[in-house]
Amino acid sequence: MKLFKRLSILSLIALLGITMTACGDSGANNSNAKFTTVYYYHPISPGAPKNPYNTTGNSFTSFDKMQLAWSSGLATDLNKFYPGLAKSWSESPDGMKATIELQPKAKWSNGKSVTADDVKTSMAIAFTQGTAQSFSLGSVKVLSDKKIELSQVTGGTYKSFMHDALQQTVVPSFQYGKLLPENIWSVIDQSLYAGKDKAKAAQAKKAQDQLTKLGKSITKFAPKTDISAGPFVLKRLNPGEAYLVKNKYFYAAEKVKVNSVSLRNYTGNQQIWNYLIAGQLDATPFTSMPKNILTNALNKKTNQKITTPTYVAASLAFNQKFDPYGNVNVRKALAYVIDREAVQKVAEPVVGKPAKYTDGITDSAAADWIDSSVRSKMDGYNHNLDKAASILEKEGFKKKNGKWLLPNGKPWNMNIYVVNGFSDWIQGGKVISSQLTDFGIDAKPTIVSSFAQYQADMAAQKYAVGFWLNSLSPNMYTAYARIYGTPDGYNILNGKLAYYDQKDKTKGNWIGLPEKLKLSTDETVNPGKLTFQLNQLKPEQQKDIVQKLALATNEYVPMIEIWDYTHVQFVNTTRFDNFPVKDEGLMNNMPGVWMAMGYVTPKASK
Amino acid sequence: MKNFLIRLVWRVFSGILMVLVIASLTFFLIRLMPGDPVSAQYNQLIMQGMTPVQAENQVKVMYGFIPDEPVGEQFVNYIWGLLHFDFGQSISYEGIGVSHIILTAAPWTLILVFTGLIASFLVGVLAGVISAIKRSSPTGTVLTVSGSLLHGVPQFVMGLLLAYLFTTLWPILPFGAPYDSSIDPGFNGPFISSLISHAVLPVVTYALSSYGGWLLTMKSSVITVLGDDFILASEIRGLKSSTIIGYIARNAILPLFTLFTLSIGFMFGGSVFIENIFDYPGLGNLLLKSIDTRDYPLMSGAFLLITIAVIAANIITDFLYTFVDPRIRR
Amino acid sequence: MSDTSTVNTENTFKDQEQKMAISARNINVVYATPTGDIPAVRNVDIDLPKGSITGIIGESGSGKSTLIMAIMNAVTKPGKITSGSVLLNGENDMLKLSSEKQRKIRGKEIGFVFQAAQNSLNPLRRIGQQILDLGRAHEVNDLRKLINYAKKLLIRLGLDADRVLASYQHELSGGMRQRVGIMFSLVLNANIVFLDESTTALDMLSQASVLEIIRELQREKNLTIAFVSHDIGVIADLSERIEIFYAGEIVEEGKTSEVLACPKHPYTKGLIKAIPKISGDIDAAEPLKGSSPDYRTFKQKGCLFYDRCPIRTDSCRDSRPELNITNRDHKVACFRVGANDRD
Amino acid sequence: MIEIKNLQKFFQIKAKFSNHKTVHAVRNVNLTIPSGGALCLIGESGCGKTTIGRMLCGMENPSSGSIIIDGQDISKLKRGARAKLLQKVQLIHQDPYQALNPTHTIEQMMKATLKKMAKQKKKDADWIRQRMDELLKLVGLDPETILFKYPHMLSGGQRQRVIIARALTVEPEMLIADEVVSMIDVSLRLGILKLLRYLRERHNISILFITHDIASARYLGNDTELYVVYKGMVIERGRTELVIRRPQHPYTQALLSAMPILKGIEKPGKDRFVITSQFRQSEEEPHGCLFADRCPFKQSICDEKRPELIHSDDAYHACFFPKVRQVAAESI
Amino acid sequence: MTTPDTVKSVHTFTPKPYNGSSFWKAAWRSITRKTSRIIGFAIIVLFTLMAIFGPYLYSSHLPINTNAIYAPISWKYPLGTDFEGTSNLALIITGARYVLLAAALGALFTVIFGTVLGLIAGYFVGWSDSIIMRITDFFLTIPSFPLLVVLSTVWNFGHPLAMGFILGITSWGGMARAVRSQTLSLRERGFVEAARGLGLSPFHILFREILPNVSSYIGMNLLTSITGCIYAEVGLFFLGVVPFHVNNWGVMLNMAVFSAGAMSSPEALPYLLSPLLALLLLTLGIVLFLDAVDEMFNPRLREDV
Repeated sequence: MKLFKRLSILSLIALLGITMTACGDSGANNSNAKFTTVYYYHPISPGAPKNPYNTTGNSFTSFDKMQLAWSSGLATDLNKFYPGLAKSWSESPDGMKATIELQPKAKWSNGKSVTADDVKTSMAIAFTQGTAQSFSLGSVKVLSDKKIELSQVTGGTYKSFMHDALQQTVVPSFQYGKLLPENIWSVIDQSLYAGKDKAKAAQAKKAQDQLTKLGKSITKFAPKTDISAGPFVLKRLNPGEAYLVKNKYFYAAEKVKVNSVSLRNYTGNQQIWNYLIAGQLDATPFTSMPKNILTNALNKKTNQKITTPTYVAASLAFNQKFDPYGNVNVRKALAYVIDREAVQKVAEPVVGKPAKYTDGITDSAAADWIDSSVRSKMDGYNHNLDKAASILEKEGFKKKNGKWLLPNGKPWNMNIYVVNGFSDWIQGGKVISSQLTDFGIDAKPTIVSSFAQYQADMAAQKYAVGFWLNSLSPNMYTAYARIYGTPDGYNILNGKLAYYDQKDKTKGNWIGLPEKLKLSTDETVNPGKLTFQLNQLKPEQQKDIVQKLALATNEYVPMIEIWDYTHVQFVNTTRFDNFPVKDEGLMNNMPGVWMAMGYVTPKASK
Repeated sequence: MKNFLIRLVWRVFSGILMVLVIASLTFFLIRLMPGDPVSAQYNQLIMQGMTPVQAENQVKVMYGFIPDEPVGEQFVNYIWGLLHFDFGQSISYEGIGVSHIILTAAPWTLILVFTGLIASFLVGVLAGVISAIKRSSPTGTVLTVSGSLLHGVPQFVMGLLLAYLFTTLWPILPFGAPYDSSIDPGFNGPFISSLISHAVLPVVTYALSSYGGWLLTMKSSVITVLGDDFILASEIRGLKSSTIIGYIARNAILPLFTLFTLSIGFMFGGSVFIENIFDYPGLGNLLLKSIDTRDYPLMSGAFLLITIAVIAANIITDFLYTFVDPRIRR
Repeated sequence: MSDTSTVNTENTFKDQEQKMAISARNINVVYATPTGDIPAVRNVDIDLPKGSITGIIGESGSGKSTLIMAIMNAVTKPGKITSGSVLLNGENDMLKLSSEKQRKIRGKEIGFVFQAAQNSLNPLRRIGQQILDLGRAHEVNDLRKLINYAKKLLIRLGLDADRVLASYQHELSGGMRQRVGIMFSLVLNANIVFLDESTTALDMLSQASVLEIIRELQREKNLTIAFVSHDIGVIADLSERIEIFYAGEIVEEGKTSEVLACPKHPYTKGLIKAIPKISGDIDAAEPLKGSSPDYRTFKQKGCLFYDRCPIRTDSCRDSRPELNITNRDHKVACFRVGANDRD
Repeated sequence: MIEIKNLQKFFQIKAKFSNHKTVHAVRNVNLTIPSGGALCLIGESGCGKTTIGRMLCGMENPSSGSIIIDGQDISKLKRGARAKLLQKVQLIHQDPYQALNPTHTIEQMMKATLKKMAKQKKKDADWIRQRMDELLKLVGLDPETILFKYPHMLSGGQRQRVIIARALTVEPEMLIADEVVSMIDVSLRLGILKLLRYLRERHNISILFITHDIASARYLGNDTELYVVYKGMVIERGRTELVIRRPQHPYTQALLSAMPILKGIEKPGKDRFVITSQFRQSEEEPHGCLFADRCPFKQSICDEKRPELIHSDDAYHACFFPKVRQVAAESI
Repeated sequence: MTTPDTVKSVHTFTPKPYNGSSFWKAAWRSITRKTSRIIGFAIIVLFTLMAIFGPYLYSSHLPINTNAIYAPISWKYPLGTDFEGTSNLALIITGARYVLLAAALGALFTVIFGTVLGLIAGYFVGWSDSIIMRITDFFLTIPSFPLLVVLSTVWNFGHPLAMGFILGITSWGGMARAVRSQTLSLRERGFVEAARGLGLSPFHILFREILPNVSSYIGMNLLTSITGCIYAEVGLFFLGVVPFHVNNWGVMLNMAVFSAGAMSSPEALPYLLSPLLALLLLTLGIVLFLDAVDEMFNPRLREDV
């Protein structure tokens, strides 16, 4: 009924629209300007609940969705955090416990205080969402109204315990507590049982099922109003944007100088470009873009470009099941053929840098991790067609009429799989194809309609050659797990490493490197095992392993790194200034964090 | 009257049957699709900065239920739900009912296409009449040529051109959201003007791309009627030209009536391109999005609604036509 | 017209015009085609004496319908009247009046009945509504009276008046439609009625009864009727005067009984001979040679009937005979009047 | 020889979700046409005469009764044999404009069937050409000028001749001529009638002539029998000349009266009368005489009982009060 | 002997005898009758040649030039270049084959399915008609483009044949219904009855008697279906819902809009406009040529002056 009412009003209005002339867009040069940016974590959908646990929920990180602290995301200082709802935090020497003190002035947007109880409830919910398990959370102890202690499970060895714990979302207990049963913590305890007792194990499974079920009901929970402990609170939203206004109860409200925020939805990069070029965005998050867009964006003098490193690289990956990619020398030869600079220039001219080394991590991260002694052992695979040709000839390939033939005399055709919408991949795939074709290997890009399908097909070993993102994170475990994790057959099951051979087609091993690799240092390594070990170590202990993995990657070339992404953001100084452009760690966070830290001031109206 | 009712009941019944058949087909068709929502969601979480372990855990929580049921059971549940107007739960919009999502999207498509349809119908029919009556004059030729060309230009080409012209080259119209969110929704000036200015481009695109069809159809219809004996007879009986034009108009528009009501049925599916290009939050966009994320329930729901509209329009057209055209009436 | 007749003073001519409901002179109609104009009606003079029934007979495509459309100045594209005058009751040249005046004459003073197979009624309006439309178009003040009169006429025509008025065209049979068409032509008390193949699509009994009604009404209201048909039987039965029309021209005219009893033109003769009759010698019937006139015939230079004529001479090919008086008002257009057609 | 026995036809008029209406289109018709003979059916449109013709050539199936061609009851034959037998009966359609495929030249049309015949007879292409030539000449057309033409280039008369020539390609024994001249210009009608007469007299092809025009019937078959059909029933039959001169049934008389009179050549019969009431397919089957509702001479019994076709005075009629009336026009 | 008189000597004209090539001659005449038709025909021929020979004009992979990315329009690059410096003209020309072949196949499937089913349903009234029409209604009811979008995710459209097939599958319904209704009315026409009476086979009647009479309708539909198919397929590629790996106009549009920023900056505009131009030109050609089709297939219009 309600729908019909709205529907009829709307259609009436729309009818009026034909006769009335369109008025220009209002609001762009409002004196009390709203801060406009793009929210890129999830689409904005009016039907979704105002619930941070819902993946599309209308709750916006750093604006009205708060966590204990904000990670700086810096490789050099993984443990640097900006305070969120936590004022201070400390870790026990063995890393098993974290003590967190909340901001004394922290309040919810209805004026109620944020307490340790809220954190405890949030942690309980984290169990239902599976996130608490992922950082080995064992128990939560409320020390005082504003102080709380978190402990790992008994026997836990997770090194990033506090790091992950600080990034947990905090929700009000008065809103979410009622969704949890009284005995929630005993259920959690039961679910954590990892011993050999069968009865208890069965009980643990039952408890975990109960938690999962709870988790579902929590993600579906739709609170009537948005209750925020962040600098903003949601006022209204439509399918195109979310509109938030300042939360006067925010603990650092005096630091927040922005009165309202508009978060725009986007379905494609070209929309962001449009906004950017039109000067509509006050802050533009990292977006892949062609050079012409960059030029146009910078034509608008008030757009300011900020570049920070990222830990993501694009690479060309091989499935070694397919001939001839199982031959490491062939992969090396291909690495010599591809002119990475030319590829980057076409595919990712603005936010990319050609990869210098194929070592499994980005070059900027590698600078911190890899010693020059190890580096000197690595091959740069610099563009060298003669070398490529000589390698191939040695491997029994023959060139005939300008085309390479496989050792068995068959022509060499290559499909390079890329994903629709990933325009840099498509363009990169095209350029690489051109280079390979010029060299004498018939290659063409094949574009797969969606990433979901791409991943499924990749795991099902349907593609011989395709694009892949590697590294992904300053965390070295995450970075190498992109290669020596599930894609190469290594899975962690109940805290133990399990390896599945490529013949086991359902387990997602599409790379298919041998389990043991002999390095040029004469050392034989198991990269999956090494990667798993990274997960058990603190960063300062990881260097040795990282170097071994880097060398292995360089020598066995499971994928050829093509370019590293750089993080290019824009801020617009027309309406606001005082952006944290110098603070790389802040720039890695959402603008809500900047504002909470006292950055971003509106300019005096003209 | 009794016959009429029996016929109505029969048509509605067979319409429902058809919906169920189509629903079953899409159910199985969609299950044939490669790729699955779990990996789609997993990827999205990774992109959001979760570690793979976190993402895996989260996905397990979210989709623990999917592979549980055998397809047959899923099918029975699905059809049973359908009969209760329950299209299931969306996967990409976690935990939200598909019906809810669809019903939030549908009004936008409705506004867009309905306005465009009416505008193009009115203008197209008028231009069709003029081009038929003045078919040997330059005006008529120009109108006809404009009609055939616009009729020929695909919707997405039209949309792209208009979008380029009015949002980039000459940026006088907004792009993106259906209205400016900083304005209070309601029946107030700024909101309405915001709503209108955001709708202008998509509506105009739709109207322009369907205008040609109306023009050409109306033109040929008017020419047919002009050739009918009764028009000559009316002239010879000395009827006023206004009366005769009325005769022509009513007789000529009658065949278009069916087309018009049928287009209303097809409207939900008719704006996929426009919604995509202008990022208008309607059903077409929803369908594309659901395909991207392999959100089966949402996809079949959107597709089904599009189909139901067509079937309903078919039935309604059938019955309305009996009222409009005395020749069918019994 | 021969020289001698024009001597008979202007006055008698004027008198004669006074007696004529319609007096059309020198009507020429051409059809524009991509290959040039085709003369569909050529130099036709025709008079309809007041209170008489004139039959116009011609084969399909001979231009007979075009002729009466031209008289009403209602020739449709691509046809075009190139010259001529049509005096109505001795005054008012139909071809020169303003279109508004013409409109008022059509329907009110001249009624028109279409071929039965044609749908001369708006399919989407009831008959009654269409009568009202007609009344409004001709500024009839008392519409109720008009409806009553229509009812009366319908009853005369043997129809269930109330039912018919409430009907749509598709609910009526062919014979009923034809009668409704007659009602429409008379409901505004027109004195002149044109009937274009009005009985052609009817079956025998209907045709006979419609003809009977027309005859009755004509007598009663002293109507002037022009009846166009390709069926010589119907014309012979109904009309007092007959015009034989061939390829856009009148080739013979005169009193029906006289023309039929002693036809002069070879076409008329052939036509009469070509009808099977229910009396007399069957084997006397003889088909007419050749085929009906088509657009090529219209472009011929000489006598239009040359192709089919059994008594043609070479001179017939080069020049065209004019309509000459042979006997009182019996006129024939033939060089070979009186020649034996069996040579 | 072709025989029809007790032929009946009911039509179901379909109406969705309401009672089907049944129309009794042909009632108990019996007739016999000997080889080389002729028979005329006359009546108004809708009287069922066309249906009889269509049943005879297999276009409709009779509801009951039998059609016997050359001694074989066609309803008892298998499909193939039946089709073969039915080829002996060819229908000449009323509308020559519709009966020719507008996209084919005359040659294509003639060849389509002649090829089939040639195959049956194991003849070659020359035979086809010869036969085509022969048949077109037979119907009075000049093969050279006509073969390459499309139907729209021909006049109505020429078309009807082509249709007849085409029917003759399958070597029929009988032609059913259903209103063959009604769509043709008056001046050309007689040519077609003459052709049919010629085919009957010289080529021994029997003819069932269906018309509403008594004069045409008389021209084609004054020496044969005339059947007058009303609402699917034969209400009078007899030798054509006799029926015209001495009609006994009021309906026959009405038909004869309705013939237009050629002023100056003919004079009306002295008993001539005009029926003004409309032909109407009655909603319910009448008990009495089918013509009772329009008959000017009807009496009370006519509404109660239906008269049978009985023999009297060298003719048959179905009327309780037969009376000879002089209604046909007479030559002056 | 009373042989009826022949009509010999009546007509002063004798028609030209037509031989086997008459259809093409007449068709040519109807095309050349108007300038607009010639233009339309020329455009269609141009695109057809492009589809047939286009790929042979260039090496199997088009040269790239990283120094001329989004180059402006010049003699060397008459339509500018794309993101890797490949000539847009070359992309259009080499891309024409897939687009046009798939569209032609799609239209062919539409017409074949539609015509055969329509003819059968219209001619053999009864159960076959009911079944075919139920299926047709079903296909007509499902909105075809959304269906295509959904189908495209299940099916692999790598080959134009597959694309054509799927386009045909979704669009034959309207054709079948129209052909059926024409067949229904034609089967009542005398000549079909006559052919049956003459003992000609149903096959002959359907394909020799009835089919030529609907041929002009089919011809027009073939052309309009081609445009429809082009739009649908290019649209699918534009939306990016189908996998692909060849030069293709729709891919160009997709890349231009979603990755080259053609809508946001003028540099890449030629990349966007060149496929649009190709589409518009082809549309224009077909619209202009359509006018001639009726005349080509209808002997009445064809032969008359």
